Amino acid sequence: MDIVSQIALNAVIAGAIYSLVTLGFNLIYGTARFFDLGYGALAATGGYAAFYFYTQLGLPLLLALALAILVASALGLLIEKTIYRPLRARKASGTILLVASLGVLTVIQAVIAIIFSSQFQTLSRDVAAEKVYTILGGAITQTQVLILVTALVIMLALALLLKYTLFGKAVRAVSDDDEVASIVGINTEKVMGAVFAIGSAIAGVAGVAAAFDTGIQPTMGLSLLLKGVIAAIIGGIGNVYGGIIGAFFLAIVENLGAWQFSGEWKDAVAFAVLILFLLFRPQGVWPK
Amino acid sequence: MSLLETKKLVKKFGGVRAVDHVDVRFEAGMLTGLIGPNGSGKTTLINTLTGLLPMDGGTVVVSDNVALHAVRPTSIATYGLTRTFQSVRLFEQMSVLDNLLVVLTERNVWGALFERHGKYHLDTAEDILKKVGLWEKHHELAGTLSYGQRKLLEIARAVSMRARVYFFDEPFAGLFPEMRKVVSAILHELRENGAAVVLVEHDMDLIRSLADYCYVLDSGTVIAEGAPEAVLKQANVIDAYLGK
Amino acid sequence: MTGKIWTWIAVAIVVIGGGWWLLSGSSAPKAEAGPIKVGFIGPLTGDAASYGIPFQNAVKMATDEINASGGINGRQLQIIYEDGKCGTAAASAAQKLISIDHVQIIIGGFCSGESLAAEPITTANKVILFSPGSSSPKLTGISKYFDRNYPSDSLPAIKIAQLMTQKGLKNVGVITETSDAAVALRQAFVDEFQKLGGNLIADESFTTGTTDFRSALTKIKSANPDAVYVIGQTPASDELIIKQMDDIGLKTQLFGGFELFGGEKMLQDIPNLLEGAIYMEPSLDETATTTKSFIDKYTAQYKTFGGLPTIYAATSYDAVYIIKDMIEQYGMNTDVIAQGLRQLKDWHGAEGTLTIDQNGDPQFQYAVRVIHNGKVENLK
Amino acid sequence: MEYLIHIAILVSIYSILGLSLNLVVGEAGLLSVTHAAFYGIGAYATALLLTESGMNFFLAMLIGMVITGAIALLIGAVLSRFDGDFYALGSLGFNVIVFSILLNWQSLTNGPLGIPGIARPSLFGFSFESNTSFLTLSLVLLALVWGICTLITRSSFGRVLHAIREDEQAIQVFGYTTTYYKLVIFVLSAMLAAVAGALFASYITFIDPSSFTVNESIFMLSIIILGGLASHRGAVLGAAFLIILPEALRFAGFPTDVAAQMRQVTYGAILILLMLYRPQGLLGEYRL
Repeated sequence: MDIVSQIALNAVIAGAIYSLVTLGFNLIYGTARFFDLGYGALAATGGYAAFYFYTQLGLPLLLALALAILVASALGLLIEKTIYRPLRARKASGTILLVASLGVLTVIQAVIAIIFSSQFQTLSRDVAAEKVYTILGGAITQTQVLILVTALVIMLALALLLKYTLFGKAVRAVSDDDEVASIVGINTEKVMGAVFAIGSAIAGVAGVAAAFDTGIQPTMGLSLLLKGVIAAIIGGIGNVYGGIIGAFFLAIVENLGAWQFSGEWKDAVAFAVLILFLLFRPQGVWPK
Repeated sequence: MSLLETKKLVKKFGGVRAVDHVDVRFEAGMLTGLIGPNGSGKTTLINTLTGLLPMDGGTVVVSDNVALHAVRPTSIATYGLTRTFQSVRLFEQMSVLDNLLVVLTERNVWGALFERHGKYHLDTAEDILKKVGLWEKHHELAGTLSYGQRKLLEIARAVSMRARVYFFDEPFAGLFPEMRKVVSAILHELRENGAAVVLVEHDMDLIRSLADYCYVLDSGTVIAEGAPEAVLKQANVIDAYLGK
Repeated sequence: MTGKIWTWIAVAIVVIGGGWWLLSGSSAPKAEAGPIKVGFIGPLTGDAASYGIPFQNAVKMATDEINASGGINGRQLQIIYEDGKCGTAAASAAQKLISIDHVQIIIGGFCSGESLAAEPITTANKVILFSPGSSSPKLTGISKYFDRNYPSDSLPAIKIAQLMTQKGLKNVGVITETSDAAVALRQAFVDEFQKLGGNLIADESFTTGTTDFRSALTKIKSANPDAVYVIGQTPASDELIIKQMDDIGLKTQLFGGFELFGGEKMLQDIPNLLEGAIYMEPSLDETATTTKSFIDKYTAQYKTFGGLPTIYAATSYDAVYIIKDMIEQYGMNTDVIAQGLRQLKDWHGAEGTLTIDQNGDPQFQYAVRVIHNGKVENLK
Repeated sequence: MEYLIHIAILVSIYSILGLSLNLVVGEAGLLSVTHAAFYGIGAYATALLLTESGMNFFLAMLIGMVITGAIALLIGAVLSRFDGDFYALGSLGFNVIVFSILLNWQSLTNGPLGIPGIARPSLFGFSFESNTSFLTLSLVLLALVWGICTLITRSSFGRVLHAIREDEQAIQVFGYTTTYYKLVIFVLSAMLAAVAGALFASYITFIDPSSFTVNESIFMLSIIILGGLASHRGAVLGAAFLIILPEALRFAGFPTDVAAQMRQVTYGAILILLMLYRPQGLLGEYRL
């Protein structure tokens, strides 16, 4: 019995991190309408910033995390202003923005590797002394519970923000059709900037979560991003809530796959699921 | 002999019936006008007949024998149907000449791979382009043409298909008077060659001068049909246009 | 029109760039005067960089020491570092080092893939390729000019299999990284262990860069093995595996490949989880003078070995000194050096005593290590 | 001098890859991120045939092309039902799946150990051992591939591909079953990539899965984007530029320990600058 519950717990933990990645990605894709590969590097930035503040400078945990998320958000905003905005002003196609974001990913990953070396780093200072809870025979550590809670809190916060605030309505208007939105008087550039800032902040949180759960290396951005994109499509691309279902669905399939076959086919299983969804249900489980 | 006929054709968008049990016939050698206020379903009808939108009911009969319940865009050419687009869909980053040559080529893949352009295709393309006055620009990219020229190129593309049924979706929009005469002449010529020409148009004078028969559509249903003079005088047609 | 300008600018850059570097490179003075140039090929970018960079540090440290003490026959030693990307890019690196820098000796191919890609080029040009880290059995006796001071994989795995059967551990689980060295080690272990009647009840593997092993470990736990043999390419992934084993409550006798537990970072991080873990490593006698001084100097300069178990750093450090001895004894003629390397007997260095056999493979004695309350001891 | 020949051989191999990928991306407008998979299948098929049965190189290459073409037919059939971003993502998924198979199907491909000892080509007794002879062989094959590509793009088939690139539905209305066209060009481009794979395997005499990853596909994409889409000269110039640049940067005097990462920064920056100032690449005329 406890094996099944352990698999389920593993899936829930992985699902929480994927959902954080998907949440931010969907927010940005929904409004900016292109696959932002640079988003993966922002998650890595968040993870490394937390590593720098917490492990190297030894700042208290909460301060370090807050600063890390701020750094990721600021970087995301800077990239949007200097690279994506001029491209959008020139009505560049989604593919051009995709290739530009690939350049951003490569540069950030290399800069991180230069500053922090390509070593695999772990974040937690006191690794071994961690409380472990057992639920129905499956084990889950304290940090993992924390990650789960943060993921749920952010999902709720974002949902409320989008639904009930004026800013949320503006975001949804821009994501529907930015030309119409600008005619109606919404300053689309400001909204776009805010969306990138929030999306990058969530990416930072995802990076920090991955850093605490397992560890960080410069090339962590791309694999985290690809899983987030698969989850977004399964859930329904552009739909912030659907992405969460997609994330947990992907995590369950991956962990079951690892259970049936063996671990090295994990990525192949994830992409096979993606292709099946693209074939039979491209609009995803919960279309926008 | 009707080249194309619809029986109780239906097209729904959610609950809205954009095309509501429509019966129309397009006779060979006749120019049929399709008129009606904006949003009456004219373009939806054409899009459904040419396979861009899937049918939700009724049948389409091609030249009195082939009854279809679904039309795929790739198959309409085999039934001798072709069309232009209200929103002008040209191949922007291809030359004007290529925009025509591309529809004159072999349809099957292997034929197209080994087909070099013989004089025959080039000559046909040349005299059609000369007819619409675009021959001097034949090396320029379609994207660089003016709106009127793009309309003419689209008409030229349709004409070069040598089809039996032509759908022209507001071909005269944006053309200066000189060019309107050219297009009217082309439509006449097509009709004389025995093709069924379907013209979607708002300009009543054009309908009166060109159409042999016409249908008036309003919110998805045919509210009147017949010779243009008689139809345009009917009360319900005028109400439909001027709004009740 | 601007398209044309852009083309000529691009072509100009390519031509001028090519010309400039061709001149600067090939006109280098003949080998006699000036510094002795030795090449270096290792994984400096990508996933494998986490153990490529420490390998570079060890070589740099040895070089600085040699140059500080007057170099080789009075000439300074200059190492030219090239990125092999742990794969076929090593061919370009080797070709560049040979044609442009005119090196006679190359330290490297750290990953087996790099050595396999560079060997055809170095052998064709009679250049010595000395690898301190490639463990693939396919490299044994591959060429007169290829030698290595890092053991081929089969040896430690076979000894671990024998040890397990002696201790009566019949049902064993294995978790392996899909990288060249780890896969070869696993294959050697499985063949030997099953020959000795052992029962492989769980056989999991993971791709490089995986960080979530929980489900694979849950599968191993469900088979409740007597022992688990953890074969990761770097201590970093092994540390994660052992932590997540603890997370899901998988308590079993631990066996390790590649001297993984020797990495001192792991001993600091999770000492209690490693209690009783057994692993095999070339008899790197930490107390031996040369080894001790090397470890102290290295940790002083680079703080940690990072992802590298000490044996990799030791073999890289020794490789430079072996090259120095060879040049001092035999001069720069690579044919003579190639024979010299094959006669290397009981050479003392940071890795302990080294003998290279006729196939260019090192003879290593293995010490079985066990970890008790955070200390590494020899298993009797 | 040997080094220049070595670079020239790599440039001709990557030019073949650029030319063949351009057929799908530049001519038909389909953003395929799976070209490295066919490059890999071609390389492995040829390598296995050469090492196991010792047959003639050219026969092994032809068989490799047929095998790659067959697999491309299956993958193409699935992909030709997607469009836009989903096509790119689906193709990326197939690349990950093929890479996982090359890495994990150890009984066939030796997995990460790769296949060493691949013979150099020989024809009627003349063996292409020396690099100069191998260079001539590569240039002959490059000229052959260039010819085939020109034949395709100049024919009516090529013109229909351009129409698919511009407005697929419009050309369908004129009676073209575009899925066949997309499938045929996808298979042809994969078979030409197999030629490059065979050349690479026989030249380096050792292959392992690490040279056929998604990053490699992205590198090939940047070759034709830099060189200019729908332009054969652009594909070759792009290949020359992006192969020579990292080699030239070996001499750029970056401090040794960051030299490798600095190359990645330069490469990423080039992508960004290209998209900002010259999206149609150096010689291209089709803007993405």
